[in-house]
Amino acid sequence: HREELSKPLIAIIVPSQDNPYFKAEGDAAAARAQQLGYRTRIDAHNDDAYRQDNLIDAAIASGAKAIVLDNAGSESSISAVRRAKSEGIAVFLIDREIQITGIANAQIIADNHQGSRIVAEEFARATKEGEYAELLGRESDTNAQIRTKGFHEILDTAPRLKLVAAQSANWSQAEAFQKTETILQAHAKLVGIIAGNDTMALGAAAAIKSSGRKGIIVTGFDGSPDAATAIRSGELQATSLQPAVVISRLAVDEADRFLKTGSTGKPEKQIIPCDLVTRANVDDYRDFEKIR
Amino acid sequence: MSDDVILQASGILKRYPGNIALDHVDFKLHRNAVNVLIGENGAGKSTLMRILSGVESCDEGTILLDGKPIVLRSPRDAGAHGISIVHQELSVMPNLDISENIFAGRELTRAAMVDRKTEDTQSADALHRLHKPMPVNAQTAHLSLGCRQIVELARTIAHGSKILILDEPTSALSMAEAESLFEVIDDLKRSGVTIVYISHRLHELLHLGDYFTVLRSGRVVGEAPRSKVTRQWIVERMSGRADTTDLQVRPAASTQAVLSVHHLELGSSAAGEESQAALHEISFTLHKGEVLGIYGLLGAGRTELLETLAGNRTRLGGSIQLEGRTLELNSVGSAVKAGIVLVPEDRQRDGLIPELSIRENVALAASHGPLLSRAHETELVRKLAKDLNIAANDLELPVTSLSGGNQQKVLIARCLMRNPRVLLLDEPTRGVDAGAKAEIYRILRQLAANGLSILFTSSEIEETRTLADRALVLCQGRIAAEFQHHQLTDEALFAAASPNVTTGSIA
Amino acid sequence: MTSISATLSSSDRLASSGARIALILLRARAVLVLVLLLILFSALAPSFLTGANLSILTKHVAISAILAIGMTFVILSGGIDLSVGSVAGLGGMVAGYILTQGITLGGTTYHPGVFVAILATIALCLVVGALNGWLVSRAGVAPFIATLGTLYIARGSALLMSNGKTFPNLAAHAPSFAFIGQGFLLRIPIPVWLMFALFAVAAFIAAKTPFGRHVYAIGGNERAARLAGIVVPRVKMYTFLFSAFCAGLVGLIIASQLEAAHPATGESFELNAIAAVVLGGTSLMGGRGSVTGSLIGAFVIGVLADGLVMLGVSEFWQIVIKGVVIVLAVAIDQLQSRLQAKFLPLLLRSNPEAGA
Amino acid sequence: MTSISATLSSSDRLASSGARIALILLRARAVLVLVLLLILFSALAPSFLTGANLSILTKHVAISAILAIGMTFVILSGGIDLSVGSVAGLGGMVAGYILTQGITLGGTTYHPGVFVAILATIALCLVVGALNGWLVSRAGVAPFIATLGTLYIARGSALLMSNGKTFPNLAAHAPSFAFIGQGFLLRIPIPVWLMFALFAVAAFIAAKTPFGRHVYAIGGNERAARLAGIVVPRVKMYTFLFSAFCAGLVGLIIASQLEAAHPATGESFELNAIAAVVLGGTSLMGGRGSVTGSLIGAFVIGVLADGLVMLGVSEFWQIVIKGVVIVLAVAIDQLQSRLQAKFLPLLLRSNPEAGA
Ligand SMILES: Nc1ncnc2c1ncn2[C@@H]1O[C@H](COP(=O)(O)OP(=O)(O)OP(=O)(O)O)[C@@H](O)[C@H]1O
Ligand SMILES: Nc1ncnc2c1ncn2[C@@H]1O[C@H](COP(=O)(O)OP(=O)(O)OP(=O)(O)O)[C@@H](O)[C@H]1O
Ligand SMILES: [Mg+2]
Ligand SMILES: [Mg+2]
Repeated sequence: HREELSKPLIAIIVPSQDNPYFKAEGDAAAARAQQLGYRTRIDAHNDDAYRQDNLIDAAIASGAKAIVLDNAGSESSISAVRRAKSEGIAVFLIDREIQITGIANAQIIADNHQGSRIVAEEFARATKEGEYAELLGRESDTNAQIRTKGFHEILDTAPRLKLVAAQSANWSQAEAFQKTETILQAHAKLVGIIAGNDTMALGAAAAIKSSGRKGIIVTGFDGSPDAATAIRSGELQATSLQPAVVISRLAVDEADRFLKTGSTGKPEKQIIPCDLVTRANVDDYRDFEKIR
Repeated sequence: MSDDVILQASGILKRYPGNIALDHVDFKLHRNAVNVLIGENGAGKSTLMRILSGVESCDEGTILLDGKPIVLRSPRDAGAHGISIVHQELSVMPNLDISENIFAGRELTRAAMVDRKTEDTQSADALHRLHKPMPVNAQTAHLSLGCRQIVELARTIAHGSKILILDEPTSALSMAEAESLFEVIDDLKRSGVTIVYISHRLHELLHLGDYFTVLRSGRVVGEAPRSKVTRQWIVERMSGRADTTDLQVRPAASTQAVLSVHHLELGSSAAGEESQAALHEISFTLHKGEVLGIYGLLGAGRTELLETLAGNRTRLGGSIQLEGRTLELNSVGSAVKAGIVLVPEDRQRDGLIPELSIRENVALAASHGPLLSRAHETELVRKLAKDLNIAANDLELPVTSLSGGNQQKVLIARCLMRNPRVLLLDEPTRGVDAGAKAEIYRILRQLAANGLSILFTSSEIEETRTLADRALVLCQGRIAAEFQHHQLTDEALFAAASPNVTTGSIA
Repeated sequence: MTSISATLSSSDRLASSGARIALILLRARAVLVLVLLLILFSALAPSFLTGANLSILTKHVAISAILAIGMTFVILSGGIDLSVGSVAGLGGMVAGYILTQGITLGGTTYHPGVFVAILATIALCLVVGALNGWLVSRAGVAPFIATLGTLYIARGSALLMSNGKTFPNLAAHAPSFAFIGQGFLLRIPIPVWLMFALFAVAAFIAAKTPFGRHVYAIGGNERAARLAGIVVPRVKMYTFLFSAFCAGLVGLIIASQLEAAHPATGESFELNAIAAVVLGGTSLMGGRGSVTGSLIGAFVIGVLADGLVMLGVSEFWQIVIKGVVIVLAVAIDQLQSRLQAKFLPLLLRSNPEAGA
Repeated sequence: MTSISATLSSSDRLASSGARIALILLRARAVLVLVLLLILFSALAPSFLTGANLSILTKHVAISAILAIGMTFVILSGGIDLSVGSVAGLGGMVAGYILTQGITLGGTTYHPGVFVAILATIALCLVVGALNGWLVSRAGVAPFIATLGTLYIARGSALLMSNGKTFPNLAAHAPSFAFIGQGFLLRIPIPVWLMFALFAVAAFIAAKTPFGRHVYAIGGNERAARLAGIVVPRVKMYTFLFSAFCAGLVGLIIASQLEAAHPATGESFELNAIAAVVLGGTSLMGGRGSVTGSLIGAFVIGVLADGLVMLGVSEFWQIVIKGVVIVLAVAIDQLQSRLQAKFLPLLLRSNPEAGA
């Protein structure tokens, strides 16, 4: 135990631990860091910038050498990152960027913008002409905003498709289920539902299934194992896989290099593209990672 | 208007949903005098006083103070005009201490801060004037009903008002305390305070009053100075019938013991001097068909004794036997099952469920089996209501629509629903008017004649004398004396109840 | 219930029928709000008033209605239960765990059937309910705090059960599990049947059994209830057990609908349930209210939520509107009692022969 | 406050000093829990008991402590304020809006200074507080429901102000704005100063002013307080205004710390604040408790949260432990009162000369 305590600490802060994507992200980072001889700790800020602030304070106070952070908002995280830096702690941002460069040691970002565009393109390709609905995440989250922007860049230029309903389901499966049921009632000719993450997409798919309607295309975002299963069975058309595991490992590797050599050897912003997962290539992926 | 009248209320009209509480009442207050207001339960006395003290506003009518019209929108307005009141319902704040209660709403301040020291001194003064010194920093939650009443009296005295309204101030006081209150009233009268006095105890009124006003059903039905007033006069005007308080007491012949209590001990509760009275070495026997009274002063432990018998308090020692069987009595349920039921002292706090109807209040916990049968229940309740003469047009009305006396009968009816062997009543006629009182006495005697054993407590000597076959006197948690019906005299009871006097035949 | 019947009987004496109608409308409280909402949404959203939509709507309402029915007894007895959302989440997770992982006893893993899984879920929820009941009635903890504590405990336990993961694909493990959330009987969804069944049972208990009366009595005056021989702790215990039972049922329904159990399910459901109960006219001080009211209150909340989604109102406005409706409905309720108190005597007076 | 002084005076008469110490420990309630937690975390986490960490810890505690101090008066008077979290969020957004967008009046946009922005923020929060106060004291809506409604209204409004977006980079617009959340005075963070200042003011008001006593009186017996001439609606109004003021302050502090205003800030803060107040020994029924208790309660919650993070306890266990601590602390408090009630007389009896 004493030996364990003497190892340098890397604090890993992710948005939540009850979402498969963030869970995988945190676990991957912790596993790699432990491999490299670090002590780790995983905390979740639940997309609350204030809680993130407190967690970073706690990391500072417990003498962490580096922080691997999936942040709680591109603007509201800046001061916390800056504070960590001023305390001499290296900060490695994963998954989401912040709006300012030069304070984080690295920003290894899943390209949500690109990811939302590719899934929207697949959505547009797969749907027939007609009406579609959008399920947004928590509208106050940066990622919800980026993804809907990406969707609309594609879909607004597709004249065949008309947006008839856009509702937030707050990333939640149960809420997506109910809202989809209601939207299906209001719009009899719906041909597709584009969702801001996999959880909501699965809720929407369940609602479509229970309504007995056929031919409604649903897409998600994240690339979770549950979504992969649903893609295999045809309930989901596609999802945009964020390579969480790759990003986390990269971040820890760079942190390790930085702590040992004083430099990551990489530019600050590294943008990792998302992969489109469809029935055709679903078997190439497992747990947010390309395995083939 | 003569100079003798300090305050005149004219044409006061007050409506409540469903009834008219005051119907164009004219009421005069004579300066430097005790103005008695009298009437049956629900006559409108308290309503009129609430209007004069700014708690409620009237729908019509004017109020002249010293000939000038005034408007009373809040208790504060009334206070500013020198009017203060002790309400019928006790209104202390249990979480505050005595001094804080006395100055609640009218704190003395120095530099925006509460001036605790002056408040404490003045509170102590006021209590001293009431001949009931109490530690002014004791929390009122631990005070008995009577002591709380005294705190409220002290509040009005400390504020030095011109007009002092006392709405049934003695209902929770023992005789001794009432006596000292009367002295205070005399004092105040002499120092130029005008007093309104409301009570159902006729002897008090006749002793104290200077001017009498009788209300019946929201109308003034009589006005007279003391010289023209007799007991007969009051009773006739109040009820529109003749005096009926006389009661034939035929001491029960039976000597069959129903309830016997041996060496009962009860610990005193925590926190301070005014806590629950401890009971020591309580032993007595209650016979079949007997009405046994327990007389005592404030805090003597009467309530504790009855609540222990009803299973609501845990005794430290002693045994209780009902018809030869020893009872455990660790919960109200076990007492009820054994056949001992209690009509509690404080009707509002411990008795009535205001949200429920009369029927539901009576049948409250009596039904057995998984289902309620409304028809069956209505039948039972209606029969009881008839036996007890509960004056209600409709058993489905909320219980709060009844007058005090009828509410009390509802509680008695609730107890009778459980087919008791022993009926305990704590202050059975507190706040009940003379007519209803007589009726309750008659009912209790009737129940006893049918073989029910009754144990009641009272703070009124007159009540104990009238109602009891036999009386025990409790003093500081011990039985100080026992009297047979023919031995019951005011002097004997009072002497036995007072702690420093040790006369009386100990059984 | 009582107060309504009491007022009714006094209003029976109203002769003027115009005044009587005005009073009935005023007294209808949540019903009035509900009717207004229904009219509004029917006018604005053409597909709102279709059979299919009403069926879906009722299914959605069932979730908060079942919680509200369970909550009603707790509130009537003067308590509150903040833990229902977490208990629903925990319930779903227990069912998900048993269906996907089985039960491991002494090294062997059993894969029990759906029925056993449901029973075990309900049993565990009842344990939380019993904890609530014990804390409130025996340990003397205020209901708000006791159930706030179990809110956290149940939520944390749900998360710990799967380490934060979802139990997916329940239908694959146990096809018949889908029935409780997705099934139909006589073309009516099972959750709606459950809602009406619970409603019938609860309304019956409230009005026709000694237990129901004891709940009202405790809420009206706890000391008096105790002195009258009612075993207060036991009654309170049952109210919390019933509430937890309803919450467990909701957890099962949601897990069955989604065919997956997520540990964050049910967050803030308690607020909807409490709002429904209060909109239905039940007093948070206890002693006054009815199960029927809670059902209507749940409909108000459900209709509002679904209607706004149909109209495409933004989430942010939905939140604001929900707040306004809650406050307004209760404020109107208060206004109505005051108006009634004020005008009833006048109305009565205008018919002298009707007075008492 | 009262009960403590009353009990103290009776215990002074305890002769046996062992019993006296036992009683004092029992009576210390939340302090005991706090000390236990401090010892535990110091032992387990080496960096816990460092000056730097304690300073950070206190800064974190300041947030819930300020809310709890504001909430104390509301709860003492028998109410509850569920809206504080939302009001904090709204407050931050108002400040963010004014600092980044300015105020547009009649076509011209003004860019007011930090001071005006702060005043405007507080003013708007007071409007919500006034709405709470009006609903509770004038419209007769139960505090739980009134503030549940304003919880939604304030949160929705905060989201609408920016359409869900964050107001970024406040420091760039107004560098001095950073002071309120990040500044130091005598090496102590400004939020900590604010907390102690508010605490001093609130404790003074509670103990020394007529207003404080009126709050206790209303919580003890509202009817009696009204009859005694206390203007109940006005006092209640002030309690809600004070609570909203504290919430606004918290919103400003957080926005200043983050240099950004996020519309979801403050979600579920109300539960922490209420838990802190109750842990501090204030009764949810009103009338009993103290501001000091709330401060200690906030420290318990803050130390627990930070300590568990430092120990690396998983989030799920943190949730469970928080629930257990809330329930246990209050249950122990109850047990303590009962034990005291039971044993004090015995102790008193064993020293006859000490009895009354
Ligand atoms: N707040 C109220 N709402 C409705 N009716 C009321 C209210 N207060 C009093 N009443 C009714 O007004 C009438 C007069 O009541 P009031 O309390 O003035 O009588 P009282 O003469 O003081 O009786 P008691 O001797 O029992 O105190 C009664 O019929 C009572 O039921
Ligand atoms: N539940 C209780 N907790 C603490 N103290 C109590 C309780 N009930 C009564 N007491 C206290 O016990 C003492 C004795 O009161 P009790 O009511 O038994 O006397 P009593 O002889 O019935 O007189 P009375 O009924 O006239 O007040 C009082 O000081 C009262 O404050
Ligand atoms: Mg009266
Ligand atoms: Mg008594």
